[in-house]
Amino acid sequence: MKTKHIVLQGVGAVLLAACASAPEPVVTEATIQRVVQSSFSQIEYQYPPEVVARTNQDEGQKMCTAVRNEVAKIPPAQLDAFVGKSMKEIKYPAGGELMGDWKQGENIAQSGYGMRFGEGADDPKRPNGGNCYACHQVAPQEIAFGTIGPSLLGYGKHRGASAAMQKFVYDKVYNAWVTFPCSNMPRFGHHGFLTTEQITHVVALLLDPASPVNK
Amino acid sequence: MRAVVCSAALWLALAPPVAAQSTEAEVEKYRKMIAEDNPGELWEIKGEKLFMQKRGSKNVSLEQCDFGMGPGVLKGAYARLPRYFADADRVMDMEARLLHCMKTLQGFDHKAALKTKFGNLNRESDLEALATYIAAQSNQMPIDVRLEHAKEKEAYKIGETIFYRRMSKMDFACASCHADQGKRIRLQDLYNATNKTEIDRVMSGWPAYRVSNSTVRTMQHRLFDCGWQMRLPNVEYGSDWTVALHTFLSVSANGAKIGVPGMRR
Amino acid sequence: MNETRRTVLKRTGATGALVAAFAAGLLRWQDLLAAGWNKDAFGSKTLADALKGIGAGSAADSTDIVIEAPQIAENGGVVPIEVTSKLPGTRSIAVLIEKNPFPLVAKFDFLEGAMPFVKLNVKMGESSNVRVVAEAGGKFFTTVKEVKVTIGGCGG
Amino acid sequence: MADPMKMRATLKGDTAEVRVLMSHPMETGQRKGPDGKVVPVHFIQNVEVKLNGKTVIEGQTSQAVSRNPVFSFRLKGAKAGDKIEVSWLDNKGDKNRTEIAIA
Repeated sequence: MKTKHIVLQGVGAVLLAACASAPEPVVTEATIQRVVQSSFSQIEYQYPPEVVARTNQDEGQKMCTAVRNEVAKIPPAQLDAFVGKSMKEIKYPAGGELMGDWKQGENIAQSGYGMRFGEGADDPKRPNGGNCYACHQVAPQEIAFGTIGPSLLGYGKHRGASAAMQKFVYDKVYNAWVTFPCSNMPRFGHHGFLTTEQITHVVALLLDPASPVNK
Repeated sequence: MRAVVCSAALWLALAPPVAAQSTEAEVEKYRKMIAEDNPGELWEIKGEKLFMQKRGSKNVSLEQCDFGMGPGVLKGAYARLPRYFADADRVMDMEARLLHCMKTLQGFDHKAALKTKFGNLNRESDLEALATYIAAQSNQMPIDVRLEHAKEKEAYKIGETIFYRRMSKMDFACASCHADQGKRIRLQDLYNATNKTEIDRVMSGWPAYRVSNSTVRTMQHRLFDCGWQMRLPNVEYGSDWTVALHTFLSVSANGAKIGVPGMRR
Repeated sequence: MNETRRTVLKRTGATGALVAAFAAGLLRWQDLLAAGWNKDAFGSKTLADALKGIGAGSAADSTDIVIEAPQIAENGGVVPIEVTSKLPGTRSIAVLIEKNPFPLVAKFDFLEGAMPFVKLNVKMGESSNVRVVAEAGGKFFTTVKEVKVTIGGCGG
Repeated sequence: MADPMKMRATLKGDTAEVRVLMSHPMETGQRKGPDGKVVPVHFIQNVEVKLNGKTVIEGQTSQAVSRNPVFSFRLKGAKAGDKIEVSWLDNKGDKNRTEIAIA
């Protein structure tokens, strides 16, 4: 994180030196909205309103962008309010069973399908995927895993599969920012990207002693 | 299509696992072996032919197109792009400028010019071939984007802002994947835009032949595709959004020696 | 492109078609590139049939054939394979992907002036053994290398 | 038949390293086109390499060679100025050729 900022400041300093005479341009949300208007102008593509709205930021996205994900810079009261509200918004499956089927969880972890629009649009009738392997090592058999998130190999082995643990994992997948605000992980339940039932399958993939993750 | 590849059946076929270190070495070997033979060079040949060909409703070639160094001057022009163009009163990258010339010089209709902006297995893209040819005329030259005009400075700032802006259904910003060191998505290494060596290596090699697409892609496609994966609406070709990001990334890579077409997975 | 010729070629398969097309005066001698195309071998759906088709039903394992290929390919559509035969008097090299729907991918005959070496990119439907068969001194020799096809990028 | 080919030949001692790029769809006949119909199988079947007019390599290929094929070969006893010619013929009877002199 530190190095990143130093490098960026370096680039900025060079720029400032090169154009010391002109004032630094200020980019506001209004500027971005103007760019959005001209760049998603519906000349080339027509979008449903829901899709156009995706260029806007929700409360959490705004909060995290403002500090470039450095949570320590968020005023504690704002952070607490955000996490509390996010917790309250979490929906659970009817019946309350949080541990689903790890095999279906594996399919969800492999698939990155869903909600892509326009050229090569995804079929909304097909289930979305969580694309867990894009960022995490999960089951040991899959060697094509990403490293943006931590390895989840053996995740449930030492943690067990208690009711509290199941809820923790469920909440984390539903809204990753209740446990780690502004982390890179998408808030799958919050955005309606995964269904509550799908999330229980992911819980099982991570916690079920029969899952290859815990073998 | 991609989703089909991702079926659960695949990992079952992959057992037993290969140790992580050798995985990375073997992936590196794969990249090295494919990079030796780059079909993208054929796009350069096709692009030259198209560039010289009389086309559009005005039946003229692109030879008088001004990419910033004067009409018809291609050598070194790509290295200086994106830049401000007074005749359009906006900042344009190479692809936006190419589109502009196709419309103003050759008389192409906007939609018609963009009909094959991205090639696929069923049809080739004129724009991809033309872009490869134009960019290749700056080979061996350093990227040199100057930010002299106020709109160039603003484009850079807008690009930087978008780069860090978290949006859409995945909560992603460009920075979610491209601002940390040593990360990969699946087996794909992710470049770190805040690391000079890495941004240099990446930006000096676009346009690039993409093995998984069987065609040369330009930065316009790269930005389009990232947005698509972020579940954003499809960003328009040569739009201010893309040009701003392109400006931010190019300035970050100033000094890097251009070698195109590059070769990517 | 001559429509008649295309039709003829499609109907009868390449080797026969070339003869027919030549007889019909549609092709000149210069058009006949190599000595036809081994339809039976390339059309075989099993490894055993493909090997039989190129006359290599009983090939002996050899360490003198070197396959240079990545163990892991990020894209099954383009898998680079480089083959060198150190067997003296190598006449041909054939490349087969055991689990492809049609295993035989290519066969190269080396005449005076060519070294027994080739590099090419092949498509692999799934993880598979890459098998190479070389012909030297009237006998066939073989070796294999496993290539795993994986997923790359953020797609899926 | 306007789709280009590109060849490069470099001398290492008396061995010429030849690399040739070809534009070709190499359709497997297993893919559906935008109209929903299967795209017919269409691929290069024969590749021939000549050194100073004499055939040195005869290759046969299947639809499993990658789209836009690339081949590398090595020719021995070659010297600067020698002429290398590569030609291909596909299953529809389309063909193309290119030649260069070794630099």
